[in-house]
Order: sequence, then structure tokens, then C-alpha cells
Amino acid sequence: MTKEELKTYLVQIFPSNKVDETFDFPLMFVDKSELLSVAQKLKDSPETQFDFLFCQTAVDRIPNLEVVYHLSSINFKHDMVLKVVLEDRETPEVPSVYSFWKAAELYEDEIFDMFGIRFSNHPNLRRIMLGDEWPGFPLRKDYKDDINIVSL
Amino acid sequence: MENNNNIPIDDLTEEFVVNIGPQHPSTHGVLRLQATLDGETIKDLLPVLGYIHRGIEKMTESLGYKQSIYLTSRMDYLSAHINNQACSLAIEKGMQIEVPERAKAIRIIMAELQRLTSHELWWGSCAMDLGAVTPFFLAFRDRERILDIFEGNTGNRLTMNYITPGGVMFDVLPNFASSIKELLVKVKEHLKEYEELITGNVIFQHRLKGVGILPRELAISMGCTGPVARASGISCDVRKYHPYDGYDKLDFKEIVIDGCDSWARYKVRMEEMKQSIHIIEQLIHNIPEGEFRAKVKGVIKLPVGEYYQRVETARGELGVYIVSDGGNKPYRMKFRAASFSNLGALKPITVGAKIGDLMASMATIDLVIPDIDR
Amino acid sequence: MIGFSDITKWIHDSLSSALSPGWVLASEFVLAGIAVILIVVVLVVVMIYMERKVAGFMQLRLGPHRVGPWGTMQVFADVFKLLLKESFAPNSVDKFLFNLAPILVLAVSFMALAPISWAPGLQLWDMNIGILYITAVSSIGVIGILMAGWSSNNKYSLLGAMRSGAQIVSYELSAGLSIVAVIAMCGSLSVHDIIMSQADGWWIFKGHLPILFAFIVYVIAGTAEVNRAPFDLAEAESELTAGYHTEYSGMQFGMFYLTEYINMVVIAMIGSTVFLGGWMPFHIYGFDAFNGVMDYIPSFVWFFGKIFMIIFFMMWFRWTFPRLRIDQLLKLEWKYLLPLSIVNVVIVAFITVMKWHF
Amino acid sequence: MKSLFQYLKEVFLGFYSLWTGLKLTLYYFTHPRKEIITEQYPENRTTTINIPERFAGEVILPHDENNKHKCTACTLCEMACPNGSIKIISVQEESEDGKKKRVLDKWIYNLGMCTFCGQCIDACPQDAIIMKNSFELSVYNRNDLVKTLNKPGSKLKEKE
Repeated sequence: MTKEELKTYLVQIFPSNKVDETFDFPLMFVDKSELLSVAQKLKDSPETQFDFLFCQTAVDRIPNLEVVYHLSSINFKHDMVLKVVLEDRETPEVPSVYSFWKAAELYEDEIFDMFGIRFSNHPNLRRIMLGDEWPGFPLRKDYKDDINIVSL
Repeated sequence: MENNNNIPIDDLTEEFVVNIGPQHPSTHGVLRLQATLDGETIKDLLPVLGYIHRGIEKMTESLGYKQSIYLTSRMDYLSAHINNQACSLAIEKGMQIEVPERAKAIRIIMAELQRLTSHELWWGSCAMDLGAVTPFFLAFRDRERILDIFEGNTGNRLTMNYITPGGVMFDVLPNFASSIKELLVKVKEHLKEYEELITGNVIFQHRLKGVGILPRELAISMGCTGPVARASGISCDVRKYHPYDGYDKLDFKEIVIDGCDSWARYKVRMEEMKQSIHIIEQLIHNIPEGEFRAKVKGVIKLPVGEYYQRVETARGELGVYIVSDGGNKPYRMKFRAASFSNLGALKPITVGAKIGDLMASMATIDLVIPDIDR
Repeated sequence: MIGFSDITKWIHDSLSSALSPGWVLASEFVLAGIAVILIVVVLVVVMIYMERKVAGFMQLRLGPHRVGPWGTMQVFADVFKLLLKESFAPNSVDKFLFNLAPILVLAVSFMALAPISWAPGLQLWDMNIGILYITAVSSIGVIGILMAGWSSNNKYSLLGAMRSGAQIVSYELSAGLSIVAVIAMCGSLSVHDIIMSQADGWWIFKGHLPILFAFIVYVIAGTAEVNRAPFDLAEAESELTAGYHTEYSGMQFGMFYLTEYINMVVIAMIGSTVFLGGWMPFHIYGFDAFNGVMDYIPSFVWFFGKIFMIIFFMMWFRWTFPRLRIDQLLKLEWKYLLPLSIVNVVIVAFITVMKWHF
Repeated sequence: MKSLFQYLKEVFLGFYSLWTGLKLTLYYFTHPRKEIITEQYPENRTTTINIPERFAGEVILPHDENNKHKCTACTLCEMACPNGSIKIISVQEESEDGKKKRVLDKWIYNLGMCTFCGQCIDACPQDAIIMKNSFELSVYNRNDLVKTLNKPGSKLKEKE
């Protein structure tokens, strides 16, 4: 499906969710409570077959945190973006999508390390790069480090 | 030992944990693998990262777009040109810059030469991980010649920072085409030597065949891309499916092998080298004349929005995800590194194998550690 | 022409005239020991230089060429560096075994040199079970390696030592069996007798295909016994960093390094003695004129030529082949080499009984 | 029988493959000077060494014979530098006709922090700075890496 087709398809199938678009891909906002069911549908539906999670990251849009899933289909070669907006900055938590895409294991480790977003049901959530002693979550916008961050 | 509990003797063996890395000859960098061993057999594997984490994604938030490009060459330093290209393409996409044809041709030639150097180095180090030292030097011979071309045209050998938004930094030298033609003749000859020395070798084949089997479904689920995925029968070449910089006008084959083991990954890369030569040969005879760089404003500002650009590096798909708030600095820049996803496949394919197989799998997955850590 | 037996006789006579018989024996022991150690150390120096040049040329490099003319002093510079380095022992090692291991390994490899016949009349000890003695003694070396690996208290070392143990114990068998093939034909275990039996042609030519096969098996098993690539699993640097000598430094590491080369010499010496006639020149039965010409070439040239040929083969293998995996290594021995060697020995026995060999 | 034949063929092919590898290394062993590409560095530094014109060695501020450079102290290079290895110190100077003008006082370049990315040269509107292909840049003291590129008493070159 092309971008436009995919967008109309998403609007049809998930009428309650907000569908938008980024520069390249259709974009759909999902509530974290229904993330798993939406992911299940997207992965298993024969029209979409989003079986490839090629990028998972987070963006700190103050005051919210967003978890961004870039999905792709190996058969159809179409892509889309899923977003989960988290209002809770203190103890953000999202269900892990490890059960659908195993690639999420490392991606979610990295997001937890950099943004402090916890993933429930993750097989081994750890601070994969910085280590447990590191104070704060560096990729958040309110992270301050006057010594090490050189700004132009 | 007294066997009071009627446990079979086999179950009384003691597992022990070996830290392979961060300083280890075959991790090619500072990767640490916590391997739980039962004798020679690997029971569990846990990659521990972060030894070369420089926070490139955070640094881009305080640097401008142009300055961010030079950081990308430090990620996958064996695909520096391609990384720069990815970042430039994302910025061009946001600013709607039309790249001149000449620049596109130069970019593709450089990118394919870069892929060639990367695969040459991989070939050498793969053989070295399996215990043969001579191939490493044979591979470096051609790589050295290609790096000389890079050095002459771009000024640097490893982290070139040559491809910029709008085109390339400087025009290529007048002898660019002729020197590459000369080089390709030699590289083709030497590829035959590689086949003689290593590919046909019966020991080498036994070390790779049937080792590190990554089934297609697992590869998809693990998010593997590049030669690793293509060796598992997944057709995923970004150059074919999301062509950029005029790859769609070129004739080349996507190498997909359904072998799923280390040997298939080896074959894919060997064939890809030939395809890279084929691509360069199509372009080198008639590089279009004209501008090498479009006019770009001094301070780059991307319109508000989210941009995702992917390219095919030597290791797989590199994605650059830019979130822009309209300012002169990226709000968030995420690099989807190919090695990071491919690393995930290392554990499922090595558990149950021998230590030697771990090295073989790691060599054919071709990890670049700064790309993993960023 | 003065033979070596004249020189040894002269030394013996002049010592006897000055000392009592007991002291003569003692001083002869010391002299012979020093002589052998000196020769071997010179050989090792030449071999290290050769190895580096061979590796360099095969890898499109020049090899060492800075220290001294054509880099000949490089080895001495390296040894000097190793001697000056601190022999550092980590805190948690078993100090006694840790320090004993390199000495044991080195001593054992020197012991194996005793029955070697260097030239006509130049042999330390012509015992009647010379070959058996060498094979017996050279397998003690594995105890030193196991000792080094265990006492280092390092997991890499332990794995390397265990691999080495499994490997050497396995390959001793087929190396031994391939020597047995020749022993069966010549009917003696004494090194001197084996060499003299090849006066009318080397065993590799006289013994038909079975001995040629035994020679190939011997070279493979010998390479494996000295832990060299493609069988260098014990120190496989891409898997176990440096294997059993990971924790050693300075001259203690130097001793392991020296041992590797002395073992190579020993393997090459046995190979050349048993299959290629030792110091015996190239003779063809019946061609007396040709044999006479061959006799003009000094015997020690023949001996060292053969040794270095085998050593070159080992180096050539090392710089060409990838390493085997541990299970493949053991499979090669137990499933292919050992059964084939046993069949080979049976065939040889049959040939010997039927007196079909020359 | 067929399987035995197959087995023997495999063994033979295996040995043959080993032999092709051995042949290649033997060829290079016997042709030692054919393709050696290692540089004999300290010996060839005055003879055969080839440093390309564009090699990014260090940033320099060229002066002409009258001790004049082209830098207008616009600080674009300072802003373009990703590492902060450039510091431009300028002073306000009054020319003869009474106009106030910004003039370069010190062009400070920290070679130790430079990554040779060439952004400063790309950013310079006057083409005042260039990359020089020098390569023996090591010094004993880290402070020596911080260089002032404009020569004492140098002036801005007037535009023709």
C-alpha cells in the first residue's frame, strides 16, 4: 500500500485513533493501554503484515514523552509509524512489544537507558549502555550536564 | 565429589561465566559478551554495551545540522561516506534541495567504494577470527588503494566528511575516473585470489557451513537488515526498495541467499563486492558534468516535522530519524544503526554452539562496535 | 676428512689424560648438554627469524628489516626485551605451579633431544629404545601446559590448557602409529639403526605408499602436537586471547615461546630421522656413482636441510590455513587419522612379513 | 560403493582446495617484492612519500609576502566548528577616515581538539583559511598544540 492508501486504511480500521502523517510515513497515535492489541492487529492482518520493527525510539516533547515505533512489512514494503504519548514523566511505563518483534529487546533497553521509560513484561530490562550508576536519563530535554555537554 | 542426590554425573558439571571482551581480539572493538559456558558449549550470552558510547544523539541536539553530519562518520566508521550520505539526504529531504546529477554520481561511486572497503576489511578480519592471518594483509592491500583514492579526493582516509547537504564538499580530482578504473582491474583480479585462498578452503567451509543458523522468521523478528538478513532469504536492499541518489537508474542485482547460516552470509558479502564493482563501472565511464554542489543556505533549518531517511550501509539499513522544531538544531536525531539490531541476533544463533562458532558467527554478522554504542 | 667421531674421541682422550674416569663422565655430560643447548638455541633464533620473514613475504610485507642487516638482530632485540621485562605474576595464581610450569615445559622439550643423531658419530646417547623414549618424553610436556593453565586462575588459560591436553593426547596416537610403520619395517627402535637402515634409500621412498601416507599423517599430527596453526586451539588468539599462557609475561612467556620452537625442532628431527634418513645423504640403491657424489655433501647439511624443510612446511601451513574448531579437530583425529593409521600399520606389517619392501 | 566414491572425491577435493591456498601463499613467498604496499615511513619521508594535496593535516591562515592575510574576523568558522577548536579574538580598530572596524587580533587554533572535518574552510566566505597537507604534527607539550595562526603584525589584505 502507498502512504495515502495506508492512511485511509488505518482510519477505517482504527476509527478511534488519531491518524496523522510524518514527512515519509503515515502516523497513528495509540493509547498505551491498547498498544498491544493494535500491534497484534497490525502484525497479523493480511493486508498490512507489519512484521518488521525497524526503529523504535522515544522523543521527549516536554512535558510528554513519546515512544515511536517504525514498522515495516517485509512482503509489502510499506511502512508506518506508531506513537504512544506518555504524560507521566516520573514513572513512565509502556507495555513491551517484545512478544511481537524480538528486535524490541535491545531497542527498549536503550530507550529505558536514555529516557527512563520502563517497559512492562520486558525479558531483561537493564541500562544497557550507561550502567546502573549513571544519574539521570541523558536524552531527556531536562537533563543537565554543564561539564560534558558542549553547546554551540 | 560425593553424589548423594542421585544426580546423573553429566549434570554435575559446573558452568562458568567468561567475559569475552571488552578487550578481546575478535570482538573488533570494545564489546563485552558475558558468555556462560559449559565446557566449550555456550549456554547463555549477554551483550554488555556502552564502552564506546559517546552520546552522539545527545551531541546533535546541541550542535547544528551541518556539524551533526561529521559525527555520523564516527558511528560506523567503515561506512563513513554512507553515513554522511544518509544524514545529508535527510536534511535535503527536509529543505527540498535538489542535488546535481554530478554530485549524485560521485556520491554513489564513493558509497560503493566504501562498501567495497568495508567488505574487504570484513573479509580479512573474518578470516583472521577463524585463525588465518594472511588474508587480512591481502585484503588490506586493496583497501589501502581505495583509501588512497579517498585521501586524494576528500582529504581524509577514514572519517571523510565529504558528502554534505546539497552535494559533495569539493569536486573530484581530474584523475578520479582513471584511477578507479585502474583500481577495479586489480580488485577483480584479487577477488579471484580471495576465492582461491579462503572461499574454497575446506577447513574454512567446515567452520562456516551450518554454523550460526538464523532462520528467516527470526531474522525478521530480530530486525536484521543488510547482508545478515539477505543471507536468511529476506529481500531488503534499501537501494532497491527505497532508492536514493539515483540508484534506481542503475543495474545491479540484490544478492539474496536462502542458506541462513554463516556460509550464506559470507557468500552474500562476496557477491556484493562484485555488484559494487558493477555499479561503479556503470558510472565511472560517464560521470555527468556540471555542478558538484547545490547552493545551500549557511544556517540549515528544517521545517517542523519528522523525517526518516534510510540508506543501505555495508552492514545494513541505517536510518536517520530527525525530529525538527524549526530551529537551527535538531530537536531529536536518532540513528537506527544496523549493527545494533544485528547484534540482537547473536544470542539466538550462538546459544548451544561452541566458542569457535561464536567467533565465526560474530565474524559473519560483522559488527562495528561504535555503530552499536553510538 | 675428519669425522665427528674423531673430534669426540679426541675430547674424550684429552679429558681422560687429565681427570679420573668419574670426572671425565661428568664433564662430558656438562659439555654435551651445553653444546646441545647452544645448537638448539641458535636453531631457534634462526627459526624465529625465518618464521617472521616467511610470514612477512607471504603476507606482502617485508618482515623485520630495521634492526641489524636485513633485520637479523631483531630476534636478539626481542629476547633482550623479554629478559629485561618483569615476570609478573597476578595475585590469585598458584605461585609454585605458576613458576614451575614454564621450566618444566622447557626442560621436557630439551630432554627429547637426547637420542637425536646429529651427524655420523655425533649422538649423545644411542639407547636401544630411542624413538620410544622421545615419544614418551615429549608427551610429558602437556603436563606443564595443564599446570600453566590451571595455576593461572584464568578461565581463558584453563580452557586453553584443557584444549591442549585433549589435543596433544589425541594426536600423540597417530604420530606414534605413523612412526611405528617405519619401525616395523626397519625392526629397531634405536635412532642409529633407523638411520643406518636407510643407507640404500630413505624409508619414504623404500616403503611404498603406506610410508608416504604415514609421513603425511606424521606431519599433520606433529603440527597438532606443537600447537601450531591450523591446530593452535590451545592459544587460539581470536578465541582465548593467548590460551594457557595468557597470564605469563617477560621471560616466563619467552620460555613458552622457546618451547614451541624447540618442539618444532624435535618434531622435524624425528620426522627427518625416521622418514627422510636423518643425516643420511640421498642414496639410490645400485647407483654407486650418484651415491658417491651425494656423499660429498656433508651429513649435517643433509640433516639440517631436512629439518628446515619440514619446519618450512609447518610455517607454510600456519600462514595459509584457518583454524579448526575443537570438535572438528578431535573428529579429524579419532574418526579419520587414527583409523587410517591403524589400517596403515596393518598394511605395513603385511608388507614387512611378505618382505615386499626394498 | 557410490558413497565411497563420493567420499573419496570429497577428500580429494578437500586436499585440492588446501593446495590452491598453499599455492597462492607460495607464489607470494617466492615473489616477495611484487605487491608490497607498506610504506617505509621514516626512511621515505623525504623521497617517495606521497601526501595528497587535499590531505587534511592542519588549518593554516596563509599570509602573502607583505605579511597580509584575508581574515575579516567574521567568526563564521568559529561557529561552524563542531568541537570548539577555533577561537577568534578581534579588536575594534579605527581607520584613518574615522570608521570603526573589526580587525582580527588573534586567530587561535587548538590542533588537539580538531577533527579535520573541514567545516571551517567550507564556512569561510573569504577563503582565508586552508587545509595544509602537513602530517608530522606531534609535539612534546600539549600547550604547543594551541596555535595562533596569524603572524605578529599581519594585516588584512585589501580587496583589489
